[in-house]
Amino acid sequence: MIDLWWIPIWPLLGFLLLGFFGRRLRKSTVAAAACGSVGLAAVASLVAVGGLLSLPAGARRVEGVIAPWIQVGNFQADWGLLLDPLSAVMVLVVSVVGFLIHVYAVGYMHDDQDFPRFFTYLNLFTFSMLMLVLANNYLLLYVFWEAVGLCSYLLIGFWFERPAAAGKKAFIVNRVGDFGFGLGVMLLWTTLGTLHYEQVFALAPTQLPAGGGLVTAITLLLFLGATGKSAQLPLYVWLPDAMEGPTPVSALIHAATMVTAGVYMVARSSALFNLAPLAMGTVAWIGALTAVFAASIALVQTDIKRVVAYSTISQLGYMFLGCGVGAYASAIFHLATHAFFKALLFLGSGSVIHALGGEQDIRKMGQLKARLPHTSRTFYWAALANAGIIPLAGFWSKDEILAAAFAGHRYLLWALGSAGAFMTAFYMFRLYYTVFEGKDNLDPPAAHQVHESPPVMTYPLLVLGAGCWLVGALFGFPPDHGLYHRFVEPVFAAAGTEPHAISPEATLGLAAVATAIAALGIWVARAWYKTGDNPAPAQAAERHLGLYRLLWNKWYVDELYTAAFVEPIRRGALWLWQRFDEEMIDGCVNEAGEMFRDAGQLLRRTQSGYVMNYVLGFLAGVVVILGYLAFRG
Amino acid sequence: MTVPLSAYLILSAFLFFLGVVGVATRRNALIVFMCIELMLNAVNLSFVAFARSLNSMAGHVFVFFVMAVATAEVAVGLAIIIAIYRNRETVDVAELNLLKW
Amino acid sequence: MELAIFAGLAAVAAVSGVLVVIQRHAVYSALFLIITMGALAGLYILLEAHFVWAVQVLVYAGAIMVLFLFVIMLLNLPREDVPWRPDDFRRILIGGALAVVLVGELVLALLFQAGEQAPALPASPGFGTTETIGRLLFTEFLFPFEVTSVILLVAIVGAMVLAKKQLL
Amino acid sequence: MSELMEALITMLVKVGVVFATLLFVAAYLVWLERKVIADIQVRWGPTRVGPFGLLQPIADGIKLFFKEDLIPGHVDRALFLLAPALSVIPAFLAFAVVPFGGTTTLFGLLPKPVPMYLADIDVGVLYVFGITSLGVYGIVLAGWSSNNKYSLLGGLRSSAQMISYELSMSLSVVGVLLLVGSLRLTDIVRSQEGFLLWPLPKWFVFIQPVGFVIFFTCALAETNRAPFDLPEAETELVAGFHSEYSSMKFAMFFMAEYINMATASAMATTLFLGGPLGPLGPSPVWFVGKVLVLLFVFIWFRASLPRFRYDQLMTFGWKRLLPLAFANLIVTAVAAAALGMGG
Repeated sequence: MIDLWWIPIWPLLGFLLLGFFGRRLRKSTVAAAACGSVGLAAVASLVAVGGLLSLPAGARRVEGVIAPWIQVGNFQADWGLLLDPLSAVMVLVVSVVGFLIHVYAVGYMHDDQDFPRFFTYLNLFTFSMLMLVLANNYLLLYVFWEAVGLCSYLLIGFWFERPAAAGKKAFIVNRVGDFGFGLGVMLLWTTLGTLHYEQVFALAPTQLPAGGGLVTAITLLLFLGATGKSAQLPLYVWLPDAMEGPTPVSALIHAATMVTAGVYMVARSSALFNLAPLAMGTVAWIGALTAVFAASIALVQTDIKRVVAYSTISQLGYMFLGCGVGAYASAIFHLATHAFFKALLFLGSGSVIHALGGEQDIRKMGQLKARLPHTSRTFYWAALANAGIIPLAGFWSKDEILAAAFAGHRYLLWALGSAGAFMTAFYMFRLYYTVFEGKDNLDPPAAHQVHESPPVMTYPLLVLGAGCWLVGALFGFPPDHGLYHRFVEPVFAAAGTEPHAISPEATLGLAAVATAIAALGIWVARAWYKTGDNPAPAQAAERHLGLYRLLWNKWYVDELYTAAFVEPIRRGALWLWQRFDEEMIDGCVNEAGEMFRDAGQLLRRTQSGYVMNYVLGFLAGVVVILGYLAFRG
Repeated sequence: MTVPLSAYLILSAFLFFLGVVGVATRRNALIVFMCIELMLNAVNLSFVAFARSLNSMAGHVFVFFVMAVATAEVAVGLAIIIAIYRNRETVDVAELNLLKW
Repeated sequence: MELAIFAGLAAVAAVSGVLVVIQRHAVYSALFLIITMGALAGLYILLEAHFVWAVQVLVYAGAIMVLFLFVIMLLNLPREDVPWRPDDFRRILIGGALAVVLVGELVLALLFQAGEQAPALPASPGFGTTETIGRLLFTEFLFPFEVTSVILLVAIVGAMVLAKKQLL
Repeated sequence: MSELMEALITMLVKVGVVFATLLFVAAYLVWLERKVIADIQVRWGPTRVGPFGLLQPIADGIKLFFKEDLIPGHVDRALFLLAPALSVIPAFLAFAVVPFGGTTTLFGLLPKPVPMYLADIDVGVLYVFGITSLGVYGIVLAGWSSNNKYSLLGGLRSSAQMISYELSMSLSVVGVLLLVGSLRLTDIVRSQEGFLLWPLPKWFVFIQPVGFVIFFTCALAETNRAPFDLPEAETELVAGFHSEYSSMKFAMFFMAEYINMATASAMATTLFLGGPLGPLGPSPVWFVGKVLVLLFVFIWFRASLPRFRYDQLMTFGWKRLLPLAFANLIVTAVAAAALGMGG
């Protein structure tokens, strides 16, 4: 038996230590505690997963209850942990990538005066995320779902001296999704009477008619939560703004772990989704559209972190596409590989920003390759991985998702995904060439301070870079039969997922097409941006000015939301405030007050201040009472 | 006892009446106070008269309590009057109207 | 004989009671109040309430009224020659009327009840003695007795606080 | 002779005897005081009128009686006239319940024994305290009605002093009352019969020494005697409350003061010294003897002790004597309960 609570306990202890005593500890101690706790969690995860692997393939499932929590009537929810191959992958990603990012953050945040607070939040986040993926019931999942949301809010607004609209935006947009998620959980409970995964998935096929309205409603509500947390259409708008937070936060929370919680949740609920084809279709289409949509915005953005952020949204779209076409394992695989290369991209961006003293506009960068050798090299690897070039990580997972779509005869989805892949390759290398090659557009004062980041930052980059090379091929080859698939597939097979039959020839062909698309994108980007003085991009923008403006302004979605939701609510609230609250409620209160004041004005004449008058009143009272007593009968 | 109870009670009522009149009409706080004492005495008289009439000692005990309360009242009341006089140089209750609206 | 004594004492009490109310100077009011109390003390003897008589003399005449005189002299008030205020007359009228109604009610109630009054019982042995009252106080009326002690304590503290010069 | 008439005549005779005796005592106490103080101060005192000046009080009386009775114009006439009477009457009244002897047949002249007291009421102790506390009115009203600031101050001091010391005095007696279990003075005397420890008589002065000391101290204050004679302090208040008085009214104040001394001594004798009890001989002699000893002590104090300052007087009364009296009472109560001595 594996004691699972050894995994999340370390970040919790780290959080408590830093939260209560962080300000009194030396910086090195804080760093050691923060990284050490996550490192221990990673070790514990590895041990636990090792223990899981030692079990026979069909029985890889460890469950344990730490403590009872809620027990009302026949409803029960416990502090229960579950480790199966699905959560094992998640736990490894969270703890290992989290550890690397913690180490990197020690360097990145070194000069920040709120160093302990940052790591307090980060540890709390790691703990919450580990609990989220280890939870064995929906209620616990929901609690930590909100907890990671809270950490995200706190960390986006970490520099609260600056105007922190982004944190609020993330919080509010997530509320919409979480509201749906909460409703879904409640509906699930009223329907099945339990929130425990094992019982839910066992009961679902018998209690819920496949394709029925109930299961569709539940899954759509759950998916609404997922779109909020994982930044899908239409609730993605918070993620680009969340880049206001420190870069390690962007890497950890808004690329590698938290935003993938939605994917994890959908995959975890695959048994439910399999019963609801309509919901599956919605997931697939939302995913595919998001993938293309976000990629198209990324084509023209000039903020280095925003490009990567839109890329994240796009890649999350691929994961949902995978889920939607039933390729849960591939989606989770993409989640894992994406965690490596996207974290690397963010950390690389952070390294660049760090080197340039806070500059984020790529139009003011260029020719950094020589001055930031490690950063540029690892960034290049990550860009290749993200573009899906063989044999790097992204190729294996993304290709699987597209192949699954194709194999499921969802050709339109496949076409969208492929278009997205082209755009992905293009914007990644636009970014790479503009930043690291091209023309030197640095601002003079920043120019000669440019330096490579300290080892504490570059080593995590290198480790993640190695991951980009290795993770995909090592676990993903050969497709459908690699180590990863043999490990994870049983979970989804048990949930009733039907594998898509696809011939090896078709697989090869699709891989070739995908690689060709990616290569084409890279080639165009190289042609346009390698030298930095090619007029083609500008000409293209001139020629399609309308389209360019549309993309530049991110499809005017923020403006649309402002007009459609924010303004009406604002105006409604204003009306309620000025008309309803101030005039009606306050009016009633004031009127009541006036009434009593007027009554008091009348009554105060009786308060003459002369004792004698009071005595007379007293006497009159005595006379009346005595009269009553004497003559009542 | 040859004196009827009602005789005592009428005397008591009359003394009580005097006390009430005094409290209601006099402006000198000290006299007002004395009239209160007069009322208490009137009540005491009826207590004792009833006690004799009913042959029950409870009336005497109540007189004892009344006297204890009267003593306490006088101690505090006179202290208040002295304090007021120190402050306002008067014991005329008609001029003590600090509580006026 | 007893009736004559009662009549005399009652007359003294009533007359001096009236004088308490109508005297212009507080010292005379106090003196007549003392006389009233003395007359009442005499009535207490008639009613065989010896302990009450003694306490009446000791507490009322001996302590309370001395305290009154002490305060009157301490303040050394002049004769009450303050002019009439416009509302004095009205107040006296209302107060007097209310008092008349009150005493009327009392007397009426008394007349209603008097018919039912049984003739007085002969005093039982021990009636009015200190011993009987002491036994009652420490048995039947123990709790009120203790409460009285609290009241007195509060009064002592209150009087001392009020008498401090800084007050008011 | 009907029984009622007999009782009435007996009573009238007793009252006459006591009244005359008190007048005589008051007169000769003045003489005694002058003589004793003179002796203490090594001078002669009155010597001219009669042998040893023995007729001096009579001469004084005649002089006072025939002096012009001045009534100052600014005084409150009614109260000014009333005050001396209010002062002297309670002094006489208080003596009514004091048992000054056992019973007597007056050397066989009377057909049956007559008890030697005027009245024997069941609240005797309270009676004495009540009546003596009325004596203060005379002083207070005299002080106020004289319309003289020294007199007023004397009156004020007197009332405050009376109230202050009456508490301790009453408390000091409660110890005795606890042991006797009665307020009747004859009961108190009777309970002192016998011996505590032969030849020590069972007088309460031996059982309640602290009580006796407190009682006597308070008696000094209650009678306005030195060192507590602040109401009439000649040196500061120009004789205080009676500075406006002359002639017989002045004499009445003095009479009241000396009779009060006698009453206080008689009470102390009754409560603490066994009253008229004695080994042999007629009981009134014992009684008068004890009273005279105490009166001598009164005079002795006056000759020896300087006057208190007023704040010292108050501090002494409230902060020393009163707690001491309480302590004495508590100790007595506890001891009586423990030893089963309660009455």
